[in-house]
Parts: sequence; structure tokens; C-alpha cells
Amino acid sequence: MKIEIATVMENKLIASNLWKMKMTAPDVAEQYKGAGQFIQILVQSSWESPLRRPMSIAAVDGDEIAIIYKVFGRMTQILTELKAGTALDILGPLGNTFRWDDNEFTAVLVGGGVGLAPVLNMYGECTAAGQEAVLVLGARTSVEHFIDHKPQNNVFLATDDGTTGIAGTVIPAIVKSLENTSKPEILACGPEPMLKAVQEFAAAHQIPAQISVESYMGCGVGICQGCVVKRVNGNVAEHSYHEKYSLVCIDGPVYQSKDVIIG
Amino acid sequence: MKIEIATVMENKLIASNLWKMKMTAPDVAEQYKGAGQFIQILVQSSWESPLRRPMSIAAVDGDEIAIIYKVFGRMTQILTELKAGTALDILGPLGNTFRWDDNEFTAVLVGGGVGLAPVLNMYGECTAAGQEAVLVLGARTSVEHFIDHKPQNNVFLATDDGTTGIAGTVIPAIVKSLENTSKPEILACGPEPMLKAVQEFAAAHQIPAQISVESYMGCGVGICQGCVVKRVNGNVAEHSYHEKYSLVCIDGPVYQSKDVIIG
Amino acid sequence: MADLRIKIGSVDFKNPIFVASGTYGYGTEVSELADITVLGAIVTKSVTRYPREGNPPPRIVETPSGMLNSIGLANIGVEAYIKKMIPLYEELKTPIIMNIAGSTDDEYCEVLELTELVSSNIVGYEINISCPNVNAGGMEFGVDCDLTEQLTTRLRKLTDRLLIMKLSPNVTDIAAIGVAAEKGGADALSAINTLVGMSINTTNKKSNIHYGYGGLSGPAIKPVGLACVHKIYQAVDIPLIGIGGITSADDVLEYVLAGAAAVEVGTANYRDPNIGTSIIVELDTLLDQNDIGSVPEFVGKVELGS
Amino acid sequence: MADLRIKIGSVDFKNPIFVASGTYGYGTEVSELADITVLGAIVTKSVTRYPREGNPPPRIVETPSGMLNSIGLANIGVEAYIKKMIPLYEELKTPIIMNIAGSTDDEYCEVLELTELVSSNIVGYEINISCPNVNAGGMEFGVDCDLTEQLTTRLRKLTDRLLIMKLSPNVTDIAAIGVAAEKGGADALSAINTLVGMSINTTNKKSNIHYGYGGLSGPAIKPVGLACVHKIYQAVDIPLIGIGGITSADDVLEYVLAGAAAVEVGTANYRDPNIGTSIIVELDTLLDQNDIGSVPEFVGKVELGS
Ligand SMILES: Cc1cc2nc3c(=O)[nH]c(=O)nc-3n(C[C@H](O)[C@H](O)[C@H](O)COP(=O)(O)OP(=O)(O)OC[C@H]3O[C@@H](n4cnc5c(N)ncnc54)[C@H](O)[C@@H]3O)c2cc1C
Ligand SMILES: Cc1cc2nc3c(=O)[nH]c(=O)nc-3n(C[C@H](O)[C@H](O)[C@H](O)COP(=O)(O)OP(=O)(O)OC[C@H]3O[C@@H](n4cnc5c(N)ncnc54)[C@H](O)[C@@H]3O)c2cc1C
Ligand SMILES: Cc1cc2nc3c(=O)[nH]c(=O)nc-3n(C[C@H](O)[C@H](O)[C@H](O)COP(=O)(O)O)c2cc1C
Ligand SMILES: Cc1cc2nc3c(=O)[nH]c(=O)nc-3n(C[C@H](O)[C@H](O)[C@H](O)COP(=O)(O)O)c2cc1C
Ligand code: FES
Ligand code: FES
Repeated sequence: MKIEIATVMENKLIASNLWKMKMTAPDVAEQYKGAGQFIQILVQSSWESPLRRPMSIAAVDGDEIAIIYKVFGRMTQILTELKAGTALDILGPLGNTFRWDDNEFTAVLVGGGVGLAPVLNMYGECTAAGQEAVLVLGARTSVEHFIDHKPQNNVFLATDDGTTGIAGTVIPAIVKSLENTSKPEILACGPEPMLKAVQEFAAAHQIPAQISVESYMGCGVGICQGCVVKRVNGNVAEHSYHEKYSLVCIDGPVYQSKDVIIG
Repeated sequence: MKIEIATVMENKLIASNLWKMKMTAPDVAEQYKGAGQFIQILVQSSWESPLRRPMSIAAVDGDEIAIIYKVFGRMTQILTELKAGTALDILGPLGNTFRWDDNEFTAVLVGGGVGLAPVLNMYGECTAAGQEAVLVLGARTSVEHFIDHKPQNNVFLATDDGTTGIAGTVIPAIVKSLENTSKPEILACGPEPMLKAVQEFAAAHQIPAQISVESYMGCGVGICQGCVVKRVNGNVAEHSYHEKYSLVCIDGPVYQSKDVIIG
Repeated sequence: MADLRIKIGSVDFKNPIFVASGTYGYGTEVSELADITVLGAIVTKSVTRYPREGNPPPRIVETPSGMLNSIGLANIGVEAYIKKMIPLYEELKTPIIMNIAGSTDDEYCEVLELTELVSSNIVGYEINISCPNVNAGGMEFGVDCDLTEQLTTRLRKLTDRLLIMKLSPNVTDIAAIGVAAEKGGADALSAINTLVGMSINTTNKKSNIHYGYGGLSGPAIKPVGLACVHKIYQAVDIPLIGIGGITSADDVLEYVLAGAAAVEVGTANYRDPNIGTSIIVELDTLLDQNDIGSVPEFVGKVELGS
Repeated sequence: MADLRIKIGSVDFKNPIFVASGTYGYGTEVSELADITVLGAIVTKSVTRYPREGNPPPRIVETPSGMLNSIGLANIGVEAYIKKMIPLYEELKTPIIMNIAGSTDDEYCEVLELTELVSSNIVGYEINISCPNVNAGGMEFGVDCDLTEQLTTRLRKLTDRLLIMKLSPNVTDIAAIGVAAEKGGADALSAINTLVGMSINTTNKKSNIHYGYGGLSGPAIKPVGLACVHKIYQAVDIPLIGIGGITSADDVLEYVLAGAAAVEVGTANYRDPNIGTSIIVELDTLLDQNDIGSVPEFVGKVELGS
């Protein structure tokens, strides 16, 4: 965990309203532990927006880290305007990672929208390690996708409007992807409705699942108690001082799907 | 009076901490009435700084207007970063002008710091109209000046530290400039201590004087009542609704020196 | 096109976007810059019984996302208002709400009575009770339930026009003051006036406002304004006018959801005197996008977790 | 090098820059990011008699130059504080001020008594009185002079350590509450806690804070904090700790000029947990530049126009 002045190396639109930014950040890259971790970006120095913005790490390559982001409001808008060479104040790496069991299993990686980054990151890590993985990405329509639907390569796309890949939410695509999969474990990140659907699906089919959840963050480091998610059970984590809520910034963002209540 | 989106044409450092910006602003240029008038600049769209910033018009040339500004705080800092081609939201022209009597007289134009713009503007207008004028500019030290001390051309510089021109405040320089001057009238703009000294000098020597004063402005157009200066006498101006205070944005910024109390 | 019309008491307004007292002069100053005829209403600068000089400068200063002011109620006095302003309003299509200030009950009453004597197209009075009451040792009218109710009761008897009491946020329980004004017979309440604040120049060690304290306004206070409106909405049955930090149609919807039937735009006018008009256009689009036919169906409809 | 040392009551602090309760956890969370040993003091998160879960999310939201929070006093409870935290503080050089919250006088007293039973290097207690008093129908302690004085008097009897009452700005007359706390025997007062505010998501019509209202903090409230400190300074003789919107050494000097002997940095820690340390360095330079030898000569020295 460090505050570091990173340097933007590349910042470009990769799909409808979706941007990818690469930056050199040696300290953060060095401390990085795996997919699921995130950074807190100080988008601009003015105190009009006092808080940093959390962004998952989408890839780490040597000294360089990448994020993939969607424009939501003013800070993500300003992010799109940053040119290569710009200094960017970041804090990270923060949070936990998707867990990687040594047992044989197939990682079913499910992502959509602002949740693409950790999922693509995990896909990269699986591929690099020779771990079997299938990728399932959801979007509303085809222009929001930036890779191709290739079931033969274990890449399944879903679109709400059916313009690319499998029509519907990610669930039918997950079902499809599971056809040739043994010992699947779902690792998912995305908007709340998607996570909820994945949670229900995993529970109904008794498939183990890890989900990376989002919450509004004040500090990212455990000193504001702002970022809680509700737990199902009472496994007290040190950081949240209580049984009902967990601090997403330290205990998360990745949880066993069965342990948390979304929304 | 109009809100206009001007286009920055040039923006450069002309002396220590002093910048000049030219912008095309056809509507403001068209309505412009003379030296002394100012514009209200919306430096950035964020509401962190809700108020526009007042800047005197330093020159008008066809569709183009110029300002000369000093960096004081955040908004003037941001101004220095604007490149040619940037759109800039301005409101103007505002306020009154130095009065131009038809009688024969010599305009003794006294300026310093943030007060250079209207004085240089007035100097240009005098020169263009064949009106006799001498220019007296004060600064702390030579690097703050960007023109030369040429008494033979009626340009007198003063520096507090004596590094250029006449040593001391503008007063000794004014005294010098008056040596060969008939029927002088002082027209001054600058920091408060300078205006006060000019006021006292003009009163003591019974030289008529007009001064352009500054005050903290909310709106620039008479709807906030924030920008008052204290009057000496009770000549009620319509805009200020009272005898004691005058609205600088409408009744001013130019006053007869004897009518207002500075600081 | 959404239906922007609203009603407060028995008065119809063509839309819920008003401009706030003290931030639009007497309403006519900026007609060169703004299409003032489009506004729901113009609330004019506080008028007192006699002309007031106001406070010495500095009177204003910017603060983070806001500003402080201490104008000191500089105004022409009610007699000049009647003689010079009211005739101008005859030609205006925009409804005028006259804001009144005073330092005793009598003073407020006299201003209102004098105005009632002449024919005018003023549609209502907004009463600025964030003023020191000289008969109560300088305590502000607006911080005390009894003072507020008494003043409202007296004013109520003097007019059939819309009577709007404008509440101060500098109190422990703004809803209680609202209830007192309602009991006194107010048709509506507006909230909030400015928060007491201070700003200091550390270089010369002087206050940036001549007399020390000023009133804080602008986006910085929007959360406080929203909470106040929501609290008052729970406590009274009369309509509310939301004020504080409004710069966009989205801000207007926030206030409406919190409980406001209409809003007043203040500080934002200093940046752009035409911002009220822009917000009206923006609001129309926003309501259409959200499939909302009219503003009233929205009032107070914020959902809280339980 | 300016002399940054200050004294509050009988306690010496190496500088006047503290971190505010609830914005620095229990003080040890960010030792990887910040040089916490440099801080004047760490005020720890409000501790209650029993552990508290806190409120459901969403608990925080950004607002213009500020943020709202409604954490709901989530904390480990005094017993765990004594068992787990106090031993950690033994190794720290930074003075710890323990912030205490409660819902009855008894609860505050019990927390303090239990803490007094163990040896610790806690230098003082800051009492968060912006809490609903269940014995007074849910009215907050901090809005009532009598409740404040009674609570202070009881706590005063239980400790010789520094007793700091932390005042709420959501009152008509904060100076009167300050006077009550002084009468009760407080060594010092800190101000301000957060302002009540609200924020609404107009798309889903939900409050951005689960239970509706939250506490407003950050630069937006700095003018309010300064005015409160200045008002209290006029009314009491005990030292004040200024809080609200501090992000720079210049902000610190504003508070000092308004009357604060020390300050607490809050929301700014979320952006940079090391900001307190940066401010200390900056303050040193600023005092040297202004030829000011030490902070105390500056306290309350703002000049107002007259
Ligand atoms: C652990 C984590 C990882 C994330 N990873 C990514 C990512 O890889 N790519 C991506 O596009 N987005 C990601 N997000 C979401 C991203 O942080 C928000 O979209 C961003 O903060 C919006 O900022 P804004 O100023 O543009 O929008 P705003 O106008 O401020 O708000 C728009 C919405 O963004 C969210 N938001 C705003 N501020 C915060 C904050 N401080 N903390 C959390 N949410 C906030 C709120 O839900 C809000 O409704 C992540 C969020 C979390 C918590
Ligand atoms: C009629 C008039 C004409 C002016 N002409 C010029 C000019 O030609 N060149 C020039 O360099 N400066 C001029 N100024 C001063 C200029 O407006 C300020 O320097 C500028 O606003 C500073 O903004 P900032 O954000 O950089 O500084 P800030 O950090 O905001 O403040 C620094 C100082 O600037 C002044 N200031 C800030 N905001 C305002 C405001 N809204 N109105 C008035 N003063 C303010 C205050 O005195 C303040 O102490 C003029 C001022 C007036 C009133
Ligand atoms: C410079 C200034 C002058 C004001 N004068 C008055 C006034 O005369 N009477 C009044 O009732 N309110 C007055 N107000 C308060 C506003 O009407 C409004 O309640 C407040 O500014 C909050 O709204 P805003 O945040 O949109 O500005 C004034 C506000 C400002 C900024
Ligand atoms: C998320 C958050 C939690 C807080 N928790 C507490 C608390 O537990 N006890 C307390 O006395 N004050 C609490 N505060 C108030 C701060 O200590 C401080 O008074 C306030 O935030 C104003 O300072 P600032 O503007 O610098 O943040 C909290 C503030 C924030 C933002
Ligand atoms: S974001 Fe502050 S505790 Fe998690
Ligand atoms: S600046 Fe608003 S009245 Fe002059």
C-alpha cells in the first residue's frame, strides 16, 4: 500500500463509453498481489471532489499497471482527458484478490460494465499459469464489447439485445459455457443486477462462486468505515469490528458469493 | 453587456508574474465604450469557484480584446494554462470609462501591478486620438516592467528598489513627469497603496484625478451589492440605493479621485 | 413537453423556478442578459421600512463551492420601492414576490401595509426572518418559535396575498420554526437562508467580511438545504420552496424529491443571470426523460432505507 | 524553525495538528502510509459501551467540496478498545485522545470509568455529544445546555485527564453550549462536528445515505467551523480545538486566528492519510515566513472591521 505519482502511458477508448488507461507505477506494481486488487485515484487536485476514485487493476506488466473504466460522472470524464505523460496520484494496491485454489478446477470468469477489469485481469493470470478458464462477458449491446464471441476458444459474449453472442443476461451464456466444463468455479464482477443473478444461479446450481463487489468508498484503507457490504453470516472480520457488515476496502472487494448480501 | 464565448488567441508571460491574453470576442468588442471597462471571466466550469473573475480590458483591436493579468490565486493560475484556441466564457463589457474631456489637457497615466491594463489601454487611446499623454508605471523591481524608461518619450518608470527608472513609489516619477506638462489630469489604476498615494498627491497639488478602483465582485452587473466602495460625499447614484456606498461594477470602476475613500 | 406548472396557495406559476432574494436585485437590472419573463417568479431584494446603506466593504468573499456575504440589507426602502419598482413590474409578465425585512414586528407590518395600499401585480410576500429583533435583545426572529408565530399572525391579518415565511438554517430545530409559521397562518415556507460563516485572510489577519460573520450560500450548502426541506416537509402541511446551492435541473429534482413544491436559485445567478431560464429548459427535458408528467407528482417522494 | 509546541490544560503537545475522530480509525490502520508519530495527537473513533454494528450502506456520498456520512458509530466497544487498542498505544509516541459516545449519561460514564481502570498513555477524552439521548426522548445531548452541563459535570468527576467536549454546529447558539460545558468543568472544547445534510439520487429517487440524513464535512463547512470557533472563543476562557474542512497550513492559521489553540484534520485524511504530517511541515514554513515565533501568540487575533 503506497501513495505513488504514476505516469499515464496510454489512454484510449476501447468500446462504447469504455476506456483503458495504462500507467507506470513501479511501487504499486511491485506490491501487487493479484486480480481483484484496486487502486484509489486522485483524479484532480481541487478539493471540489474530496475523495479519490476506486478502480480495479486490469493488468500488471512489469512497472506498468492498467485500468479499464466507464464514464459515469465528472471524475471519470476528467480521466478520459488525461494524455500520455500526465502525472496521476494513485494509492494502492488495495484490497484482496480472487482466490486461486491449487485444486483442479475451471475458472468461469464472468464480467460486465465496470466489472470487466478484474475479470480480464484474472483471465490473463489464468492463461499465463495454464489454469483452465472460460470467459463470459455481458453488455447491453454489441458496441459495448471489444473482443469477439468465440465459444470454441471459451470466450462467450452476451448482449441484452442479442446483437452479439448469446441474447440475454450473462446467465444463458454461463449455462452455455458450463456445457463442457468440469468442476467449475465462478469468479464474477459487474453491476449489481448481474452479481445478484450470478449469486442466485451459483446457489441454485451449487457452484462455488467468488464475487468482487462494489461500494461507495471514502478512504480505501479502512479508516472511514464507509464502504460496508452486508454479510450473510457472522464471521467477524477484524476490520469491520462487527458481525453484520464487512469493509469492502480491506476485507474485500472479493467475497465468497454465499457470504454477502448484494444491494 | 453580453455573455460571450470568446476564443483565446494568444496567452503569454510579458514580465515577472505578468501575463497578457488576447481573445476574439466580437460582441464584447462591439459594445466596448473605452478604457476603464472590464469583463467578468468564468475561468472554469466547476462550481468549486462559483464566481467569475473581473479583468480590465487592456486593448481592443477589431474583434479582439486583450487583458493583462497577474497571478494571485487559483483562477489566475488556471488562466495562465489556457492555450490558443481554448473557449473562454466572458461577460462584458462592464462598468464605466475614464472620462475624456474635450478641453486641452495632458493625461498623466499612472499604473502599476494589476492596474496596468486600463492605463495602457488609455495610453493607446490617447496616442491614437493625438491626445497628449505621459505614462508613469510603477513596480517593485525592474523584472516586473516590460517597457523601457524613456523620459524623452514621456514614459517614466519607477521601481521601489531603483533597479530601473526613478527610485521609489510612483510619486517621484509623477513629479518628474509633471515638469514639462501643462494642465495635467491624472488617470490612475493600481494597488491600493498606490491609489492612496496618488489621491493624496492630487489633492495636495490640486491636480484633477480619476482613479479606477478595485473591489471584490460577486456579479459585475449590479445584482449582488457586493462590490461597494465608500463615497466621500452624498451624490446618490441610482445603482447603489444609498449615499454612503457606490457599486463599483456599475457606477465605477472609474471615479473622480476626490469622490471615493480607498481601503 | 412536461407540464411545469405548479400552484402555491391559490397562485398559479408557470414553472417552479424562481430567483432568490438578494441575488437578482429588484428584478430588472439584468433584463439585457436574461429572459426574465420565462422565470416562475422573481423574489426581489429584501425591502425595509426605510432605505439602508448596508455594511462597509468587504461584503463578499468566495469559499470552497460557495461564498459568504454580509450586504447588510442595503435597499431603497419601501417608499422608493413602491414609487420606482412597482410601476416597472406592471409591464413585466413575471410574477413578483416581494421580500420584506425588518427589525421589529411593526416594521415588517408597515412595509406590508404600505405596499398593500397601492395596486400592483405583486403575487406574494416572502418574509426574511433572519433579522435581529431589536425588541428581543437582538435575537433573530427566525430562531424563536414564538417570535415567528407572532410575526406571521400579524402579517397574515394584513394581506390576502401569498404569505411565505423564509426560514433560517441556523437553528436547532428548523421544523419547529416551520410549524410555528404554519400556525401563524403562512401559506408557504421557503428554506433555507444562508448559514453563518467566516473567512480570514491569514496574510493581514483580517476577516474577509468587514464585520466578521457572513452568510454562506452556493453549492456547498445544498446538502444542508435539502435536509432542512425534508425535515420541514415531515412537519407541516403547507407547500415549501427549496433554496440553497441550486445550479442545475438535477438539483431542482433533488429539492422536489425532498419536499419542495418550487425552488429559488440564488448564488448561481451571479455566474449567469440567465441560469434560471437554462434550468427551466433542462428540467423540461429531464422530466420527459424520466417519464414524469409534472412536478407535483414528485414532491417529497424520496425513498429512505428503513 | 518556528516553535510549534502548544499546551492544552496541563498537557503538552509537540504541535497543534491532530487528526479527527472517525477519520483515522483507531490510529494504527495507516501506519504504512503515514508517519503518525509526527502528529500532535490522534483522536480515535468514537467508542461506546458495547460494540455497534453501525448503519446499513450506503453510508457515505460526496457533495460539492464535501461529503456526507452516516456511519452510525460502528465501533468495537470499550472492552475491546481496552484489550486490543490500548496495548498498541503503549508503543506509540503519539498522544492518544479517546473519543467517547453514548446514548445516556451512564453510558458515557461507564466507558470512561472502564478506561480509567487500566493504565494507558491516553492523554485525554473527547466527548462526542452529537448523539441522541434516549432519556431525553432522543434529543441530542449537544443541543441542550443543561444536558451538556450535567454530562460534563459527571465526567469531570471521573478523570483527571484532559476532558474535551466536542460541540455540534446544528444548534441555534453554539457559544451557549460551550459555556455550559465550561461550567461543567471541561478543560477544552472542540468544534465542529458535522452539519446535518442530505443528498438524493434523482434517477432512482433514493437517498444517497441509507437513513436519509448524514453529517456534512470537508472544505464546504470550513466557513461554518470558523464562525463557530470564533463565537465560542468570545464566550469561554478554556482552549478550543478547531475542526472543519482543514486541508492546508493556511486553513490551520485561519482557525488559530479565529480562536483555536489546536486543530483536528478530518475528511482530508481520506485523500491522504499523511496530510497531517504535510500540514505540520507547511505550517512551520508559513510561520517562519510570517515571522511568527509560535502558534499561541496568534490565537484569536483576527481583526474585524468596526
Ligand atoms: C473496488 C472498486 C473497484 C472499481 N473498479 C472499477 C473499474 O475497474 N472500472 C470502472 O469503470 N469503475 C470501477 N469502479 C466504480 C468507479 O469507482 C466509479 O464509477 C467512479 O468512482 C465514478 O466516479 P465519477 O466521478 O465519474 O462519478 P460520480 O458522478 O461521482 O458518481 C457516479 C457513481 O459512481 C459511484 N462512485 C462515485 N464515487 C465513488 C467512490 N468514491 N467510491 C465508489 N463509488 C463511487 C457511485 O455509485 C455514483 O453513483 C470501482 C468501484 C469500486 C468500489
Ligand atoms: C474592476 C476590476 C478590474 C480588475 N482588472 C484586473 C486586471 O486587469 N489584471 C489583473 O491582474 N487583475 C485585475 N483585477 C483583480 C483580479 O480580479 C483578481 O486578481 C483575481 O480575481 C484573482 O483571482 P484568483 O482566483 O487568482 O485569486 P484568489 O485566490 O481568489 O484571490 C486573491 C485576491 O484576488 C482578489 N479577488 C478574488 N476574487 C475576486 C473577485 N471575484 N472580484 C474581485 N477581486 C477578487 C481578492 O482581493 C483576493 O484577495 C481586477 C479587479 C477588479 C475588481
Ligand atoms: C449576496 C447575497 C445577498 C442576499 N440577500 C438576501 C436578502 O436580502 N434577503 C433574503 O431573504 N435573502 C438574501 N440572500 C439569501 C438568498 O436568497 C438564499 O436564501 C441563499 O443565498 C441560499 O441560496 P443559494 O445557495 O442558491 O445562493 C442573499 C444571498 C446572497 C448570496
Ligand atoms: C466518515 C466520518 C466519520 C466520523 N465519525 C466520527 C465519530 O465517530 N465521532 C466524532 O466525534 N466525530 C466523527 N466525525 C466527525 C469528524 O471528527 C469531524 O468533526 C468532521 O468530519 C469535521 O471535520 P472535517 O471537515 O475536517 O472532516 C466523523 C466524520 C466523518 C467524515
Ligand atoms: S473505504 Fe474507508 S473504510 Fe473502506
Ligand atoms: S459586483 Fe455585484 S453588484 Fe457589483
